[in-house]
Amino acid sequence: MYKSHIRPFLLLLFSLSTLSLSFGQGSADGDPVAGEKLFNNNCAQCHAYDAAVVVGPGLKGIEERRDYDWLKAWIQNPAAVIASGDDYAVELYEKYNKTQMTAFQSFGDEEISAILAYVKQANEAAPAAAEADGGAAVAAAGDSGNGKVFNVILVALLVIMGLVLLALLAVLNLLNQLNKGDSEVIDTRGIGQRVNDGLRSVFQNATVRNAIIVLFLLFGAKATFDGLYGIGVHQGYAPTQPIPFSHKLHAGEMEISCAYCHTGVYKGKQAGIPSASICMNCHNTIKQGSPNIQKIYAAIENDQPIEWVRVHNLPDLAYFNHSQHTAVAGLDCENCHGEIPQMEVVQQRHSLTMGWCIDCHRETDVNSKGNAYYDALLEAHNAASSENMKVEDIGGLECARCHY
Amino acid sequence: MENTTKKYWKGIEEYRNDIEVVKNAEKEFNLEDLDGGTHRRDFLKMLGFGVTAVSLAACDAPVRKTIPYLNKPESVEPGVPNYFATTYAEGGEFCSVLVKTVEGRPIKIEGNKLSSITNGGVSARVHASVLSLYDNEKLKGPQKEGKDISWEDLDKEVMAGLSSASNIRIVSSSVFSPTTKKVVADFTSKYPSAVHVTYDANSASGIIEANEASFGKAAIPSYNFDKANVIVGVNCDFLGTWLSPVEFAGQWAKGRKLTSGKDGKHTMSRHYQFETGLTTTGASADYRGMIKPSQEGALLVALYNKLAGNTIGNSAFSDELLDKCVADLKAASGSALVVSGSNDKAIQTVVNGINSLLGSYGNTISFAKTLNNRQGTSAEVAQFVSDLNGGKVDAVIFMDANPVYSHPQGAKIAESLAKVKTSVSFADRADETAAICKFIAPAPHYLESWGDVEPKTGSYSLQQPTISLIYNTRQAQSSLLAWAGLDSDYHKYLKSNWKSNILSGKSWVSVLHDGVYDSGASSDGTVSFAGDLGAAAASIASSKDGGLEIAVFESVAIGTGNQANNPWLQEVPDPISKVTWENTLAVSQKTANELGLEKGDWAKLSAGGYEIELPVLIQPGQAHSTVSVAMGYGRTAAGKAGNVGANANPFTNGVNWTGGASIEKTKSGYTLAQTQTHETVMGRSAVVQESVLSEYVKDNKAGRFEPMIETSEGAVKPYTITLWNGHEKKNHSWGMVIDLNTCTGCAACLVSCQAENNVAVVGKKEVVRAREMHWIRLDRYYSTDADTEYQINPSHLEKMEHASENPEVVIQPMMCQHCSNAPCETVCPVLATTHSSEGLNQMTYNRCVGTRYCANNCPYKVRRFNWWKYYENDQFDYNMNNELGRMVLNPDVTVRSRGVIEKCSMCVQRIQAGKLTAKKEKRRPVDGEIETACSQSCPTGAILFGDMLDPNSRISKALEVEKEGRAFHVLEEINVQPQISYLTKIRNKDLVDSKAPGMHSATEHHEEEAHAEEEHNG
Amino acid sequence: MAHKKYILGVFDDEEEVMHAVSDVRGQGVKIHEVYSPFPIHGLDQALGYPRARMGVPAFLFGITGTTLAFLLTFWTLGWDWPMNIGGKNFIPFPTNIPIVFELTVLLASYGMSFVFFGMEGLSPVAKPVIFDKRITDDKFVMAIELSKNSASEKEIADALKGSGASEVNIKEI
Amino acid sequence: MQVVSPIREKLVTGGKTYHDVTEDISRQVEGPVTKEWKVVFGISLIVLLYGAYWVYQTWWNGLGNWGLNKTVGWAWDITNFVWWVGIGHAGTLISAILLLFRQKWRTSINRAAEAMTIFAVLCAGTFIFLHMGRPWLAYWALPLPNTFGSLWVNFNSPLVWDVFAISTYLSVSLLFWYIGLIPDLATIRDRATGIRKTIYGALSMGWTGGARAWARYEDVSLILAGLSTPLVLSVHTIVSFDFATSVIPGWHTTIFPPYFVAGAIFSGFAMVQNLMLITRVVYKLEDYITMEHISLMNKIITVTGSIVGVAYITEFFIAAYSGVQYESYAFINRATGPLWWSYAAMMTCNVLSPQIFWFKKLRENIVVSFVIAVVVNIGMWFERFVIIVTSLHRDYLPSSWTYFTPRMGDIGDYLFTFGFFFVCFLLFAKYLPVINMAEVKAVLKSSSEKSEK
Repeated sequence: MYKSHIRPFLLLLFSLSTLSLSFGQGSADGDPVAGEKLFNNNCAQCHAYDAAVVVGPGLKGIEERRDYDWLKAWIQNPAAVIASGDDYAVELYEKYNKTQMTAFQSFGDEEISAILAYVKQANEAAPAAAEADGGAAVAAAGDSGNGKVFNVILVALLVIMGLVLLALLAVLNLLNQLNKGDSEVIDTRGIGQRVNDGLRSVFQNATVRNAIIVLFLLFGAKATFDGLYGIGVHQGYAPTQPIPFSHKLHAGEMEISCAYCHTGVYKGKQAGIPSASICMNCHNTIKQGSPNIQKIYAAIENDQPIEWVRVHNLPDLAYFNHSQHTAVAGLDCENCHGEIPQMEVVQQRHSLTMGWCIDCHRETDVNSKGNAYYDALLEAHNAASSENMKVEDIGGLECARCHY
Repeated sequence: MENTTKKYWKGIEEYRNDIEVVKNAEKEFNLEDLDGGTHRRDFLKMLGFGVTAVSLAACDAPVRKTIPYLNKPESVEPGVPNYFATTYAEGGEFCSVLVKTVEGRPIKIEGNKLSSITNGGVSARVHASVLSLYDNEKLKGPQKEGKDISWEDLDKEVMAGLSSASNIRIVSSSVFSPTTKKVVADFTSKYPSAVHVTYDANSASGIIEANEASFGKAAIPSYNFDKANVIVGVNCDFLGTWLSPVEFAGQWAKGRKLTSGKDGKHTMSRHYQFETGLTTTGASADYRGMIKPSQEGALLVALYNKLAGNTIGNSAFSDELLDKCVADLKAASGSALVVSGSNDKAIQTVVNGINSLLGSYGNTISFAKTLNNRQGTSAEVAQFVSDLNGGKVDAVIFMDANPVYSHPQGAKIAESLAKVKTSVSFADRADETAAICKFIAPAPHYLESWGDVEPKTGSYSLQQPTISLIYNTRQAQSSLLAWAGLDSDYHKYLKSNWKSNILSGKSWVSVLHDGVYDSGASSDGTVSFAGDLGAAAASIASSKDGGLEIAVFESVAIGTGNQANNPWLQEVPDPISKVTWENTLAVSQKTANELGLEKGDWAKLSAGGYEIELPVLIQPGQAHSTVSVAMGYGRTAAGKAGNVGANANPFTNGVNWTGGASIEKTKSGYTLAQTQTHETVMGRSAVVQESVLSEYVKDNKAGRFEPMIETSEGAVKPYTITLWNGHEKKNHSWGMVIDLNTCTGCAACLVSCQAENNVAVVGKKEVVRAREMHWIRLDRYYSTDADTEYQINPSHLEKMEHASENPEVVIQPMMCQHCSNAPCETVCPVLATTHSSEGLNQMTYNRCVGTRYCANNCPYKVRRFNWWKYYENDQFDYNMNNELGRMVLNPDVTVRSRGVIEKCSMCVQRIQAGKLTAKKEKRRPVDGEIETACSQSCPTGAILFGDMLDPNSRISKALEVEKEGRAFHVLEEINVQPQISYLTKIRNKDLVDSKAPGMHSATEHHEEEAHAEEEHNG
Repeated sequence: MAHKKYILGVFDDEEEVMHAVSDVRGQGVKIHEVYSPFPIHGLDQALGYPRARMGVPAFLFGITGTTLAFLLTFWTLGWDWPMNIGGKNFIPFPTNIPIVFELTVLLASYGMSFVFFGMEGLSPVAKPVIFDKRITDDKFVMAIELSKNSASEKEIADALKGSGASEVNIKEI
Repeated sequence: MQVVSPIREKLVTGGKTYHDVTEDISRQVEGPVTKEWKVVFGISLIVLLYGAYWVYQTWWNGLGNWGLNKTVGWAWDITNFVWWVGIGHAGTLISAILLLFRQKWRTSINRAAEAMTIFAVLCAGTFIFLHMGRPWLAYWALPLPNTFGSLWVNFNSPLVWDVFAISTYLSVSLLFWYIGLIPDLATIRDRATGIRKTIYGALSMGWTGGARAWARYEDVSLILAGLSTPLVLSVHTIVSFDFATSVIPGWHTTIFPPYFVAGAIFSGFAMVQNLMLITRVVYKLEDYITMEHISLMNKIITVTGSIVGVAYITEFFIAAYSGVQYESYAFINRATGPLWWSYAAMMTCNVLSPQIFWFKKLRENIVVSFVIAVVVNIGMWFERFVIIVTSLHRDYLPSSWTYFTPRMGDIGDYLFTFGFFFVCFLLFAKYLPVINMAEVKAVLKSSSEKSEK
């Protein structure tokens, strides 16, 4: 129910762009698909694949600028290259506010060439990607519009109901008068008085009164019922954090990949809250003076981790694994967390109730493409049904998927 | 608790800050557990990623803090487990293991399949050792005379004491770590008066001394039970406790495996067991004879005489079974193996003689690689005790040894020890010995330590810490090095020793990764027997029948008692008696009648001036005029959980038995904490199906009970009749095949399951009320003398309830059968238990309202109800009642709240994790990749788990051949269609000897009668 | 509002009142209602009331209950969230029959009773017209509304007396 | 079929007039409470409070307070539940079936019997909640739309049937009882003054006793009786399904529905007999509850007791005849196993003891009637205990066989329901007319030529 109709669309766009990327020929012998992942997880927070400057220089045309060996040496240990007095390196260092790039010692030839291949290919495919982005934005806008339409309809319905009620009262009043047989008598009461009297007579009617009492009780029961079920649902929860970290700035404007800080999101059950050391990758040079950044420094010096407040709390009885939904299902973080890149303060956008999970499992297609795990299942499903294979169809509604 | 939380973690900065607060202890309702306050924050600051909750206002959302690592170690990803290879080595037991750690805390032990010795098998005690790590009754730091002291001061004072000492003793259990040996040598070179005494609580002194006399090799050889076609064990529980049980059980099982079908393996070894008390080995044997401990020698002499055809001495022992055994042994010359658990040198000499006569050396026994985990001899211990008592020792160091408790003369040792000027113990708690020592320099648990072992010549296994030090402890080796004036960094020492002496160029990191290393070294294994059999026989002949004899044995769960304070182990039901939480006086029914003892009595057992009072257990299979008592109990300083039962060590007398005992009833009306109170299977062939080898060879379906339902179209199989359409399994169909032939009842699966699934410990009182929580149980059924044919006759049914005097035993692991037509699911009002499309019977704890209808309607009675809240409840003061103990909880499994049902989930968390891994790698799961806790830890491979829809899985292949063979479903006739199949128990027994149901009718009636008479005479 | 005038004939015995009803009606007097401490068989016919057909609402509500029960059980387990429960079919039939039966009875009995309450204006807040307090004890009262009859007060009172009324009272309400 | 014949004794003796009836029965509602009432009420209240302590224990600390174990998951809880439900059958049965069969003698006893039904069903309901591990989640057994998905309930489960059956039965019994009360409440209203008038006025819902209302009232009563009759039979049938649909030998029996219903009538009549005899003495209602009533009740007790006895024997026959090992073992174990004493108690109390009512003297002896009624209820408790516990404690796998020993929690919770039942009954007897005045008045003449003025 929840905005699910845009998901397939996004998925389609996503897969289309990936497809177009994978058909482009990389110059280096690296694997651009692997490279994309590496790039997003490691480089994207400081570098753009195009010419734009983020923290460090844009990487468009990097292979023309420097040769492979230099790049390799630089990526693996930039400090050493600077220390060796390499002109280009020193210049770069000076140019970018003496911000030293993080060393990626674990990167070998395979990784580096993959990243380079991706950078190259991404620049070639940039127009297509831009189009895809635009499409997604439109879809998102349409979605929020839908919500408004729904609200408008609701209000309109209420107004109509009110009008009907008034009409009914008028009819009742008329009937009442007819009944009394004094219709010929000219009603000398003012219109306000008449409505007032009419209402009073209506409310004095035992049946109407009883009906109202019953209705009131029913609504009360419904409200209590909803209220009780609402216990523990904290939709819209947006606690104040010890450091007013802005996702809007970091994830939105800076376009830092979620996985850069939330390291576990593609790997494990928990996405993880970044350790102070991750903050320090950038903030040991950027905005050192900010009082809030100073808090990170203080934390490290005092050996006292920052106590963030959890925003999204699932009960412990529910097992939720991030990697299943990100790495396997290919869902975007926004699916469950809302438009984080636009949030100054992170807020729990969805109810996170079981019903919410179930709804999504009922309506979401299994990301089975290219995953050999699903091959046989898909075949069996397609043989029996013309609809897409939903999560529900592969047991996504079974209890022990989440509760054990 | 408040004051101590801080102390736990003092040492943490030295290592990585990578421990997570136990998140799952506060499952389900306990959101506002946190009491705020600064101590907790302090506690958390040193932890890694932690989740906890503070309730600020009742109506508001509880604020849950989430505390990330300050500096996340690269290898740790919250929620993703890491595995480290290490080695369990305590008190002469060892096992190469993998340790699963989550956010820096070890939560589960798994077998290391790379080990050439244990081959991935793990015993119950090894599984439970992870809980011993989180024992909050351990010492928090070094102590001097019961008071805290700093390490610096302790070092100073101990070194002063040592330097002034002229007679130092290091008393340790067998040290089979090459590096520790080097440390001891370094220590000795600094203090030349130091003598290293090896003291094993349950030593193999007899074997070592006999081997020295017989072959000139003071060592224990390697045994190869897999190569033996005929195995004879004499009071030797090699499947449960003897020397290297995990290894032996694996070997034994190889010889016991059968496969149906034309190309199947239709041969198996024949196993004779002569023993006093019924052990798991005896229960698994084909033929079992009952002997008094005093008869061990006589039996072996008689065996030798009959085998050799000449006489080495007189033996009064004669038994029909022995003759049969002799015949089989003769036929199996070269592939026979005779073992004895005796600690008597003379007896072991005769055993050596027999084995050498049978040509076992070089075949089933090998000296090429010796087994190093028992090195102590009684002579050197006796020397130490007399030195100590004589006041000759002025400094003594105890390393992994607790003689005050475990030595027969413990009381005397305690007295003398108090007089020793400098005494140090490395015990982790103020145990019986350490409490008397001046200093306690607590050593950390093996999971916090570096180390190595060489259990067999040339086979090494490494130990590495899997968690930073929990308390302010220091490894014994480091202490010894420090006192020897060397660098106390044992990690460095170990590494350099390995680099220079062991690795011979191999990479340290890769060995550390694997955990095991085989150098291939072996010595010349050829031996020739030169023992003095005559003298041995004479010595044996001199030992007379001891009237009522006490046999002291090591129990599978508690062993020698070094892990006595482990509630998991205390709650493991003994594989045979099913008693938990205490030791008992096991006597046979006949002896009980003679002595006037009954079920529910307590009695005082006394011999040689020592007496203990324990409950009486009427044990079928117990030799007459004997009492079996388990050692390892009766500890007085083990801790809250461990101080139960009575200490039987003084009865060991060096050879594990004492004669001339007397027993006296003291009180009655007691209920033993047994998890199974009924003895026999009541002739229910739908439950247990068994046959003998000869029949099996003729017909793979021998012993199978195949119920048929009469219909108008004739008799059909139960599963063909149904009202429902059923539900197809499309993706996976998880199931198990359990081989009754190789299950020894060792309870490794039980503890493994307990560790994996956060199963609560309920304590003795609740076990008495039959409320244990174990998800897997090992049903033990004795055969009965009554006709097993079912008759509607109350008096006959009453007879069927009684076990034979010396019964055949079947052990049947029983857990949730995951029925496809599950009776439990139908009756749950709230859909808390439903069926998955992968064949799992899913139990949703958080939906359960606790009507227990499902448990009632379960024909297998495998569902467990949470009668109480078992965590954070002072009534159940076990591991789940303290912060530290809860660290062992598996974060992937919910801790069940009060009032809900739980049961075997077929380790669904592992299935889900395995599937996820496969999905991430875009492939199907590979067979063997996903294992349940029980299947994974079985040393004999009796439990096989897998996907029955995967045609290449082991389980599919096994079922393919066994479908028309040994595979059966328990209670097939009620058509619940379980996912678990069992394979019939086949004994390598002559048909006439079998007591299995249905076997009687297969033989001629008169034969049976004749045999019954024989049994009685024997 | 104008008060209505009732003439009340009080009787001591149910048989007398039965006779009185036919007597009075035979004289063309319209009887407002006859009140009694317990049900008198045949009185309603004597008064010319149509047969009480409470079975109709009972049946209608009952059939509603049956339908609802079938819909509830089939929709929830058959369509909304099918679950494999012990290998049975998704649609819980015939295992839902007890539910169907119980809901049928529940709705039928409550529906009918509430219809009855409604028809008779019975409710905790009802303000009943009590002609004589002894009605619920041991008296049988025949009430005749004066305005609905052409006969005079006296005539009616005499008619009542004549048919055995022990007292005749007049009450304005 | 009973037909009122001239030679029969009068249904109401003592030559009562309509007014006497009103007086006799309203007296206890209007007068001050008697000393006896206070004493009995005090004792009941103490029992209730003591029981409440154990209820608190079981709810707060867990069901561990009971003697249950891994094998025997139900014992006293469900025994008590079925026992109370069984007792709860008599009221509606007497009112409904006897109304359908036009048994006029029911009029003196149906009110008290219906009240007893309601309280007994409430006591049974207490055990539905008590026996749950997490009673605060009991509402999960109702098919409510919820935030879990919506996750529904299992309509295949006999426990859900139970929920529907018991709640329907309670609701309909309450309705039946209340509709029966309305005319009598009006009687009291018309005699009362002040606040009592207001209260009874509201309770009587404005009943006036008009002929039209009486006609519909009669129709409603008859249809309700018609609906209640199958309902009564269905309730215990469904309760028996708890066992009959299971796979446990000793439970899995098709004979259960009729056998349970007969048992329920049996125990219900015994309980009515008990309460009636007490009320009769305490409220001096000997003229309304006559020896005729007692004798008739005793005859029914003997008949149903014998039906139950036949069922016991049939079970054994079926178990042996089926040839199923587990089934026959379950029954042999019942009679000769470790719990043989409960079986013996059941047989003696239920089958043998009512047979003494073949003797008219004993049948019409109040003390004997009372004692036997108590014995029958003890026996019927044991019947449920036997069915539940002996079947469970030794079922399929001998490895799990255990024994059941009750603990204080079992006893305390049972006492709670006793306290609750008697407190409720005493309150009822004090504040509401224990005998249906309107109906008694209607039958006064059935036996007397003409009531005296």
